[in-house]
Amino acid sequence: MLDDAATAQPRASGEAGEAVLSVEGLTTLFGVTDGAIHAVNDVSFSLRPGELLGVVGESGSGKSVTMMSLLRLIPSPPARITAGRVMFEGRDLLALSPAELRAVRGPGVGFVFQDPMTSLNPVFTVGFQIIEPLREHMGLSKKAARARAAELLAVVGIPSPDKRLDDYPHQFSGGMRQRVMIAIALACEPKVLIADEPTTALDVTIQAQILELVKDLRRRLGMAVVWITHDLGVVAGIADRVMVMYGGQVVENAEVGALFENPAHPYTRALMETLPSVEGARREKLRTIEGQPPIMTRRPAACPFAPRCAQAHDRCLAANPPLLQVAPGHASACWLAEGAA
Amino acid sequence: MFRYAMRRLLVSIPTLLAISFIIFALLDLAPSDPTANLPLTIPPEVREKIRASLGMNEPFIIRYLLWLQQFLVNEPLNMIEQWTGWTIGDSENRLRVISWATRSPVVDLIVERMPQTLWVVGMSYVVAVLIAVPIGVISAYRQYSWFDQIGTFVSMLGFSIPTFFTGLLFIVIFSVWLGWLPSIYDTTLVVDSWDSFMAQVRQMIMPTMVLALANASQISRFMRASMLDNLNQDYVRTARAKGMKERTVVLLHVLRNSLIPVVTVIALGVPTIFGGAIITEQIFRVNGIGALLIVGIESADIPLVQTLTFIFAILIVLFNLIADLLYGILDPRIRYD
Amino acid sequence: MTDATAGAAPVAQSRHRSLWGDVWRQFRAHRGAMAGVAVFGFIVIAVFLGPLIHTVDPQYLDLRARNAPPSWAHPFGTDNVGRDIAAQVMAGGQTSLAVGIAAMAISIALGAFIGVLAGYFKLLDGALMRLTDLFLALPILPLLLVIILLFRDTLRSAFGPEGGIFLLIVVVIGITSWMQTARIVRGEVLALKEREFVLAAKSIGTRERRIITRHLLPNVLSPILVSATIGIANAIITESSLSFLGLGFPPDFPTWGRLLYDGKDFLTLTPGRVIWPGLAISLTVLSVNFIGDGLRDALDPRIRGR
Amino acid sequence: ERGADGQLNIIYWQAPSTMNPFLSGGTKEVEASSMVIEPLARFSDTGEIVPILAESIPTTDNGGVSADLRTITWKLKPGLLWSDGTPVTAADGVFTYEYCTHPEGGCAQSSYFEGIASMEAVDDLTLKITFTEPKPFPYTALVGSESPIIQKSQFENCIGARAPECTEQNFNPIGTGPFRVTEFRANDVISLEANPNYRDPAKPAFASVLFKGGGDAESAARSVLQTGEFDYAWNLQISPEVLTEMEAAGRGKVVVAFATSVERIHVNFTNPDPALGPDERSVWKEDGSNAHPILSDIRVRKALSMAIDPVILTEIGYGPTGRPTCNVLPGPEIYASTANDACLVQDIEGAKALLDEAGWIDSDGDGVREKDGKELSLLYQTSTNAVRQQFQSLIKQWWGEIGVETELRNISASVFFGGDPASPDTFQKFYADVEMYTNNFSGVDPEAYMANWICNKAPRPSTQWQGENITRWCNPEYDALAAEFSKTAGLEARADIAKRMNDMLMQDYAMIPLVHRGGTSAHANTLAGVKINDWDSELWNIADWHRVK
Amino acid sequence: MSLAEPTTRSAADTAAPLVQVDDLAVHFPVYSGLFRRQVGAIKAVDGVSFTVRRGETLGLVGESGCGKSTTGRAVLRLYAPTRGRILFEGKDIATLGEGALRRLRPRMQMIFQDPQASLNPRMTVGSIIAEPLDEHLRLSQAQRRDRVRSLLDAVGMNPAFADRYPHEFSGGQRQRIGIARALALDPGFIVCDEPIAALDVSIQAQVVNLLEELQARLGLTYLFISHDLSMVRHIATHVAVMYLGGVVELAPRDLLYASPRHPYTQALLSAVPAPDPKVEATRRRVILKGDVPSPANPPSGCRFRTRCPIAEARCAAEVPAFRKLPDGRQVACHFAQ
Ligand SMILES: Nc1ncnc2c1ncn2[C@@H]1O[C@H](COP(=O)(O)OP(=O)(O)OP(=O)(O)O)[C@@H](O)[C@H]1O
Ligand SMILES: Nc1ncnc2c1ncn2[C@@H]1O[C@H](COP(=O)(O)OP(=O)(O)OP(=O)(O)O)[C@@H](O)[C@H]1O
Ligand SMILES: [Mg+2]
Ligand SMILES: [Mg+2]
Ligand code: NI
Repeated sequence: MLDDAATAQPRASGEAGEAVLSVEGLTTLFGVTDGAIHAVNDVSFSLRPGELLGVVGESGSGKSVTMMSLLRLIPSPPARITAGRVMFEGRDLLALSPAELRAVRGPGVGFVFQDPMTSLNPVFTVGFQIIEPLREHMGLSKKAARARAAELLAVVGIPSPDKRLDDYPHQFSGGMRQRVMIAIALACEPKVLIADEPTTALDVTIQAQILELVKDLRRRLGMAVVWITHDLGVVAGIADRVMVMYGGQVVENAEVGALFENPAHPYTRALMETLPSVEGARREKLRTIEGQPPIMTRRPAACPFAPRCAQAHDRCLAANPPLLQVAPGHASACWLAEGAA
Repeated sequence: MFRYAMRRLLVSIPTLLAISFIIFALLDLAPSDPTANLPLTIPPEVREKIRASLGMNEPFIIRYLLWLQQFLVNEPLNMIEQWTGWTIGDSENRLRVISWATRSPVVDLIVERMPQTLWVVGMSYVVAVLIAVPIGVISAYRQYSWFDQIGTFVSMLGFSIPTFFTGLLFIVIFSVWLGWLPSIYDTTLVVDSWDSFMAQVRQMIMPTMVLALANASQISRFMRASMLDNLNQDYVRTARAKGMKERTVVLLHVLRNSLIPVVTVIALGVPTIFGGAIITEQIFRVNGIGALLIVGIESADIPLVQTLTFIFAILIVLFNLIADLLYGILDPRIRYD
Repeated sequence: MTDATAGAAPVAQSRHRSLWGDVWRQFRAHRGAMAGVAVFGFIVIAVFLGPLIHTVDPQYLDLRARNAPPSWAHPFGTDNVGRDIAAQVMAGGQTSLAVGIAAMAISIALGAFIGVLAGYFKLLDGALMRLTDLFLALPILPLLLVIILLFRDTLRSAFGPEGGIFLLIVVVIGITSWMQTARIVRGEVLALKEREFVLAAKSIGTRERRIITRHLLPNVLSPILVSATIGIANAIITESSLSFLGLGFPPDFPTWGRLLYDGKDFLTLTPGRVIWPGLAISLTVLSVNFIGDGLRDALDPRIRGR
Repeated sequence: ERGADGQLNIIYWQAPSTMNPFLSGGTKEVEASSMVIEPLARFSDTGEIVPILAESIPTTDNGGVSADLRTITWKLKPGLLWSDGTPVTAADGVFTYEYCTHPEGGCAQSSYFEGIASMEAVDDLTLKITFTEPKPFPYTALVGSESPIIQKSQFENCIGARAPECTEQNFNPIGTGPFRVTEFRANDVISLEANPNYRDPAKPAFASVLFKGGGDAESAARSVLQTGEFDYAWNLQISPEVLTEMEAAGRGKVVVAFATSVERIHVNFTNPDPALGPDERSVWKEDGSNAHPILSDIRVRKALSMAIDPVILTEIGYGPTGRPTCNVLPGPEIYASTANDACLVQDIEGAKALLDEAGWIDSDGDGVREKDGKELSLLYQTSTNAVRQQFQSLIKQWWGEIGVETELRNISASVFFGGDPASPDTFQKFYADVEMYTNNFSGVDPEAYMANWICNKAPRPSTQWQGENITRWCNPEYDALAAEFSKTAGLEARADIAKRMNDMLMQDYAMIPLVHRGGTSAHANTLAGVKINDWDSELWNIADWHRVK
Repeated sequence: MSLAEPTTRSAADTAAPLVQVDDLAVHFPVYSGLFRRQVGAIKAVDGVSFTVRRGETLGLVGESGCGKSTTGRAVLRLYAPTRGRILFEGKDIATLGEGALRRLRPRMQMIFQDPQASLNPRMTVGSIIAEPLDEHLRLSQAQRRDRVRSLLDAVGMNPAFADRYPHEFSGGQRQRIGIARALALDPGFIVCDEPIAALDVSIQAQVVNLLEELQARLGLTYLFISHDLSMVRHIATHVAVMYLGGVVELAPRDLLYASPRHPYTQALLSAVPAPDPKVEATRRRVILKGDVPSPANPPSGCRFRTRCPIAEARCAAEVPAFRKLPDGRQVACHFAQ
């Protein structure tokens, strides 16, 4: 049933042929006692080589679950991937055997997780944790792996890397741990790096350091990157293309410039208006989005944003809009966009 | 770490002294009489003489201090002499803690009992750990699978049936009905050949299993809970995202973290197994330390009971310390200094 | 931040849901725990209401029916002096359950009290924790044996033969098993003390006593309840071990442990004498443990939140 | 042939704590040491005195005992060797006397040496004991397993206060018995081997003995009767039906020997009312002012006795290992009276009538009789022990049938028999109306035992509550008989007095005897030569034990 | 003062300092060694001074761990200050006794960072809001209920929610409950410790608007702690920037955002990403090197010198004074003018 939904949709990002990673109709449910939570609902997007895709959306909109579903990293008794394809190097990741999938994790796709404080194993040294995938996937000798690990730490900007290899995660500050996480993700030189809110837990000054680091790495290694964040400011600074998620769905997908200049979805617009800024004129009163985020216990029949949307009309409550093209390379899941194209 | 260990050691000294006093005082107050078990044919005057010869008429505090000196100074000196062959001071007239019932040094009795206690109780604990850890790991990894459900049920059962009941059941089944295993432990058996080794194994099976069942039940529960805690941690996801094999993820990353609390639980359990073994030793006549304690209590052999109880207390304090240190060693996050 | 979405269901129309309602709902979903409640409930009812139906005096010696097999008159048979085993198991259950619950209550009360004091008042912490260590370092079983030998007869003369020993066993098990609870509670209180709602209470000038009773105690309830279930099971087992060592209740006063001990020699002759009390102990401990498991899950907000 | 039958496995569920019977008077220690050290003479399974190290039993007839009954002269068998090869001499006997009578030694058996003025070694083989006054029954010192002879050269330095410190000697005494210790583990196990210097070169048949201790009677019985791991198990005080069932397995048999142990109920003749205070409560007064308000009436005592059925009690508590009895002195054979056997038959109606007659009537219909507004209610205490509590329940039920209310109390044995004058719960203090326990005497002569019930032996504060007349029964006629007994020689005459004393006690219902208890042991069918003996050590003839196929 | 009553603010009122903090320091002792002696201190707050005038909002910004919360709590005497004065309405509360402090509590309140953690999960919303009333006022049941209802109404919540539990609400609603509790006793001064940090962007605006509205209506004074510089810019009238336990710059809002003087403030402001790709593409960031030093042993001299792009030798030697510049702002840097 999802297949035809996917084909019925105009491709948001047309150039699927050259994409390193393309996702079609991905749907993930969490089966809990009463009714499943539709955490990810028919999500499609693709990623070109070297591109940085920013993913924004409020908490619980399904950003992390989407990305973890790609590599089947979500805890599997509660979660179920019920539909979709994830094409990477011509293969559907959702159909791979565990062993084949393992070969993709690391060398194919690297992952940086949301919370650097808990994502490192506290009882192993940082060096061990970087060396592990190197030995597993690259077949390096102990010595070579260690040398490479030190190199990686240097790359992510940790001073005296050789010494710090033997330290434990708790001996690092939050920012340094996040950099270690990045080093681990980069260890096998992945084609795609997925970073799940890598800076949310960090301070702005440290965040700035990391943003610079990623920009620099991307320049040097040419990876494609998916960067999840809440923060529109961060996206504005580093992304080539932005995907906005709401209620487990993609509501807007556009080039970064186009998005900020001409946000097509009411949610995106509202989001931008709620933000105060450090520069420019100070507003007397902040705009708010009234109401609550949706509870996703049902497969939405209506537009999930309709209850909070100022421009909602009958149709929004009657049917869930698909991604509609607003402009080339710019799609929005809003009935209002229909006329725009 | 070292300083922490030292500090803990220093703190335990007053604790132990307080304990020694409590133990001594409590036992001293106990209205048990070493002559109560003698036949009624022995007349009261003779009993009174026996009591006097046991030093029961000294004031309490003198006896306490004397016992403390004997236990803390004389016995260790004596032990050093025995090991090294040196003579320190007047070793002939050094008073040792003497058992009332056997009239022999208490420490010698305890040393004599050590091997079987260590063999049976120690082995049972090792067996318990060896059973419990894999069961806990699998139960947690396959939470709510049939393996987990059965494991949970069996371990609860092991926990809920008193050892004296399982012990008895084992004897009736394996010794009386099937005649496979001896019901009485032979402490004089010397292992010097394959046959005697097999005999030793055979006589150890039942007491070891009874104790192991009880201990394994608890440890496996801890193990399972700890594994469950850790399986959902973010770093597990990280390890998987690195493309590590599932075996590596579970047996290296998760297990290592899960073992930290369990290892300390295991260490803390070591002294209590002596307590738990009292009944098992009694049933199978292993006649280890636990059985010695029971004999001491039954025959009102106060010095023996005092010394043994105090040794248990020392063991508990010691293993508490070991557990804490292990925690620090295993978990790099814990820094004491 | 999942919190923000997790509880985001203030459905105005839905009936008022209380905290305990949620706990109960979660608890009901735990199959083991519900089975535990059913079994435990059955045991309690059987033990306390059973004697109304099966009215044989447990102490009556029916000399014509010694070692009798199960029959209508004696559903579980009789023992070697002709006492009715069913009646004895029921009478013994009353004592065993009472011992379990009373000892647990003492140990929990002591543990919670000391734990809260130590956790909340920094000044008392050191001393109370040393005290806890001291109690932990006392070898329990040997001391139990000694204490019972020591005070049994004094208390017996003060409170009568059954009352005295009951009091003694309950108190002794209680005061030698509170340490674990105290440690857990202290740990929880130390953590809770830093929680913002306690700080919030302080910032509005709530008195310490009220902070403890209103904010701390209700929140350490779940570890306390879980220790409580373990405590009941432990007390029942400890009592039976004491009986085994010949130091529990007097032989003419049935408890499950005592019956098991007295019956063990008759394992092959009249198996009912061991099977029934043994089964009763195991089922009680088992069911109480399962209830504890269920409670732990039900009271864990991480699980209940959904 | 010595050592031909290999190993003998013995299990005692109470493990010996020492091999020196002088330092611990416990039965288990005495029995264990009886394999190693021996007395001059001991009592056979029939209660006869038989020479062991002595050549013969000295009597007045053969001149061994002087006519004035003041000296006894023992002759040792010639050529006796200790297990270390040195000769046994009379000096060893004298040393043993000195060892046990040393005031600081705490010797548990010193009562055997009471009344001895001196002991001398006339020559190497002749030992002469002089008493302070005439002793009609002079076979106490160095007779029986409780006072064997120890080797002087071994224990020379262990006399007095040093006695307990000689661990090596106490655990491994050199003896003359059929075995010697190779390893002694206190409270656990003793390994012994055949004594190479044992006087009979063909004995013992076993090369070694493993003497295991610990556990409980039931599992000891099982290890002989059911699993066959052991050859001999001692003191099997377990429920008769269980024992019978085990015996049915066919691997071994239960053997019983009766001596003088009688389980009885003592009746308190003094008033135990707590209101009386420590100087009055349960204290016997010569003027009879402190008599028991209920039990001083013989009709009540008799009714209590009549309501009891000793046959059922025996059946339930002891089975074949006990006999219902109506005497405190049930043996040896010649001392046993038959005059009181009526007590064997329960007579509830008769008891009721007797109480009616005594004026105890249930006037308020609560099932308990009253007189002068006082309920017929008794406090019945005993030590904690499963069989005793069963007896208590049964007797309470019977007494309930005749309208006597009974409150039961049991006290842990170590307190009850502990003799601590500060404790209110000792059997000597007798702060109860009736109490139950077993007593007996060792050896075969009842003189000292029967003297227990003379008036001035009643325990009281002035004697630190010591004294054997627990019931506080007092009868001048009885005292006179006791005095006569101590002067009478000749078995027949002594037996006559003993019986009269026994009957006097019984017919006044000073005590209610219940069961004559036997020593109960079990041995494997492959073990032959066992002659169970309750007068002396059960292992008294272990040298004769041997294996049959 | 009732909630509904609008307050008029006179100019004199606005100028009067409500809270004045002088050289405030809060040190958390660190114990170590064999005897657990105090070997040092975490200097969480070390020499902070500022003034908050009636009716204004002082924003307190800085990196995580720089001591913002500690300052906020110390100002309310929830932590005992190690040194310094805290004048509240002219009275020094740093040394006030418990009783007197309790009487002052109704006038100074706090709103917490985590709306989940700051509400007792086992109390109903009504009893949470009523708790300060119970503590300080004697109200009848009916009065109490009315008061709770009017408070809920004031924070924009349905009064019917009073007997629900916190977990039944969304984050924004929970924060409103926290605000209602803080308002219960009509305080004049509220410390808001990151009241929006735990909320989603779409909810943050609701809460900030509510706070502003209440301030306008009730004449409240805020100490608004946040690390979100753009939100502080929106709500505060004055802003203090903290670094490692000290205030490095304090200035009226517009002045600070327009022309930061302290190198740290400059770096901080430049690091805030703007939601506009054009601005982002052209802006120059000041990227700081390294990490924040530990407050247990802060660097000598200027605290910021280890990361400062313009640090010189002098910075290590001399502690820069917290000077007032001609334009009215205060800066702790040798080079600011
Ligand atoms: N283990 C789980 N069990 C049940 N539901 C889950 C689980 N993990 C996530 N969810 C649900 O899936 C939905 C999407 O969650 P997700 O973590 O992808 O959000 P997010 O956009 O990453 O939010 P955040 O910004 O907070 O990280 C949420 O409604 C969440 O409640
Ligand atoms: N109770 C305490 N004991 C010891 N150290 C503490 C304590 N509370 C805070 N600290 C330390 O004091 C320093 C300042 O902490 P504080 O919570 O005030 O920072 P903050 O600026 O509020 O940070 P955040 O933005 O993360 O809330 C930190 O280094 C912290 O580790
Ligand atoms: Mg996420
Ligand atoms: Mg803070
Ligand atoms: Ni988030």
